Amino acid sequence: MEPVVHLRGAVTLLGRFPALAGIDLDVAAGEIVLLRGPNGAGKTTLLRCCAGLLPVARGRAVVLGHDLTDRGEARELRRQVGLLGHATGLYDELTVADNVRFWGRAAGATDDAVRTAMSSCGVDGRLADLLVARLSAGQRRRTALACLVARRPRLWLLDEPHAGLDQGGRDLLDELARTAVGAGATVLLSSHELDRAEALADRVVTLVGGTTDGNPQPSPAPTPTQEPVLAP
Amino acid sequence: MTAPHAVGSGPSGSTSSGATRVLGGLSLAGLALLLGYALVWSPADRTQRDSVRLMYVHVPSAIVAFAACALTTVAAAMWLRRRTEGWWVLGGASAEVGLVFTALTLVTGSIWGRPTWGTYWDWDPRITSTSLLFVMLVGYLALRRIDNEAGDAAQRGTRGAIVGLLLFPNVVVVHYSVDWWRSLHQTATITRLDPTIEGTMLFTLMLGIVVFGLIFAWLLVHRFRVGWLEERVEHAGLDDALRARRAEAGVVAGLGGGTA
Amino acid sequence: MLAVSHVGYIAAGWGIVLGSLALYGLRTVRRGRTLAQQVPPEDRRWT
Amino acid sequence: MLRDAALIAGKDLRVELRSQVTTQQVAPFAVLVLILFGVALDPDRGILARASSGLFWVAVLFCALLAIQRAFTIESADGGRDALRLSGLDPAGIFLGKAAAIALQLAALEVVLAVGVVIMYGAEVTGAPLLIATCVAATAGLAAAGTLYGVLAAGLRVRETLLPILLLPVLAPVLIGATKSFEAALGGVASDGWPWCGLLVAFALTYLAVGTLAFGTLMEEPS
Repeated sequence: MEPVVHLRGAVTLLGRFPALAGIDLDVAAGEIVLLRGPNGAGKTTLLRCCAGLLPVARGRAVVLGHDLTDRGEARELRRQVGLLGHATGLYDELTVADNVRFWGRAAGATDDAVRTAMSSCGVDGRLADLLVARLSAGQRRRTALACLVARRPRLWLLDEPHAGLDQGGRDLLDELARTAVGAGATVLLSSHELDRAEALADRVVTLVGGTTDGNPQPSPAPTPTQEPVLAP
Repeated sequence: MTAPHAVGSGPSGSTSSGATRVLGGLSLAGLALLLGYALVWSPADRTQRDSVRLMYVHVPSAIVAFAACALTTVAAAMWLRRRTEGWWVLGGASAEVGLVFTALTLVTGSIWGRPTWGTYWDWDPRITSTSLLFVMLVGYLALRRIDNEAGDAAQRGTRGAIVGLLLFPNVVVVHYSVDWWRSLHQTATITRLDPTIEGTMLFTLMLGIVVFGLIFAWLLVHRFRVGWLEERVEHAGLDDALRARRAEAGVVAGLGGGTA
Repeated sequence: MLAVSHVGYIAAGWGIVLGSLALYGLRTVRRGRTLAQQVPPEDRRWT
Repeated sequence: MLRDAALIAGKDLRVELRSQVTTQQVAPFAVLVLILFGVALDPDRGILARASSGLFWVAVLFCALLAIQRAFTIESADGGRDALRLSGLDPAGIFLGKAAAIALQLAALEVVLAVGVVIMYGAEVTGAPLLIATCVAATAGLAAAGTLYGVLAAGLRVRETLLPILLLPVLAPVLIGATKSFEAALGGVASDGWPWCGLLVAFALTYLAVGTLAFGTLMEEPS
């Protein structure tokens, strides 16, 4: 079984700047892996890269069986991942319910799945009819999380997911991530809340200067820790 | 007019080669011949008198400008198909040289129009569509400048290429719609040329087209090589940037595993 | 060439065209020389 | 593809319903342009009535630029472009949906402008079917070409200035065709206008096809 994320010497350019200057990384199905490193180490770029949003200029990069050096395959990959980044991708002029319904339906979710996602993230009820522009930062993050949950991605990419959330929100996020892994998903996250994130993660990978050189080198033929159960 | 002293190859390198020197020499010789025919040996027109001598510079410029535009579209299509750097560079080179010739077409047309029509500008289909072509080329080159910031050829997207691809079809559509528009409107059509031009005048015009074609080719080759060199300079930057980036991690420079 | 009409227009038209082409050609060649110095000779396939 | 187009168009129109930018800002701007033309061109000498077709379409063109900018501003706020790329929506569907939403807003603006031209410029309608057909074809062309060039410029720092220079020369045939067709429908002979209407239809179909094919690669551009 192929690993979910398989990178060897991956280089990604932002303009002319090599934000990733050689990444070796393997993530097996069902794992929760934490990316750690100073600001500017390339954590956000690596997550965006795994989402298929940035092309890989050099090296090998396969995510969920899709070759990231091939532009056409990246589009196929993107349907199957969920990315929670600094930007939420929400429309300010629409309500919470409108937003979750739009992004959920775009990924083929039923109205039931959308409702379930909203209630599991605590943005149902009175909050659902509020315009996103009126939300607090924490409510906004929860709405974005609900959009992600409604999509039911096979690979969760969480960029600083704990930032901007209150205690309850952070607990909720950890619980949702564990539930998703239980259903066969894989989670790759970066966080500044190291204690909390290390408790959540199975494994920690350190990024410095756009490389993973400080980490033990992954074995040439990695074996997955657990057989993946594909989400429906 | 290609300044022979500039066509030599110095020890430090330039964009000239044997082929461009031959091309430059032919252009200069042809230009001297053209000047003789256009300004001295060809007769004055009966109605336009000597102002017809402007035709031998205006019409060839226009033909070269439209050919450059067509070449840009071809280069864009090939870039979309093959994604090889050469086609990318060619699109920019022909658009930039084409822009120069389009500007010259407009200027000479305007200068010619004054003695012929009594006005510097007329809403003639050719002038209208040429001026729109000018704006389209400017827009295309502006977009390419933005695309160039995106890094080397592999990173570059299709934005510029799609505008380039639509360039020539747009010019054709604009030209015909303007043509149609004016033909329904104009009551007294002023013909620029006598319907048939013959003898020395026709020969001079043909010579003008050939000579301008040679000048265009000479400029295009040099401009292409400038673009090619620009790509090389940028490409050399990537390896340095990678080394600098990896040095942040405190590892020994070089791809393919450090020996720290 | 004794009784030529429109001399000003003809001179302006030809002068502008030849002058601009010469300037543009010169500028392109100069750019090429500056860039060629920054690139190893094997990248200049034409020499 | 059509399901995705409907989803996108529905979302864009819902955003418009809630924000009211077209009704409260673009439509007043359109009327303002008509008033400014009236002030600039002497209203007493009948220039306005004679030039009403051209002025109408120039006003529509300006409004179309605003509507296209607006349609892509919605998407560029807060990482919307990345979200769209991750959404799994068919790019051709996104193109058709956004073009449809722009077309509907433009159609509403054209109604306002048409009433304005008839009342303020004294234009006289002699060929209503031609008038409507021209509006439909020209609007489809404007929306299709506008969406294609809009996504080219979207997300760039210089988009406000780059979009007009890229788009307006391309739209010249629409301006010419629609103006000639309107001249025939407003006080002219209607049969003179139908060939122009055909040109508009051909333009719209061409750009719908190009956009449907090219939008996917254009969405991939880094912004």
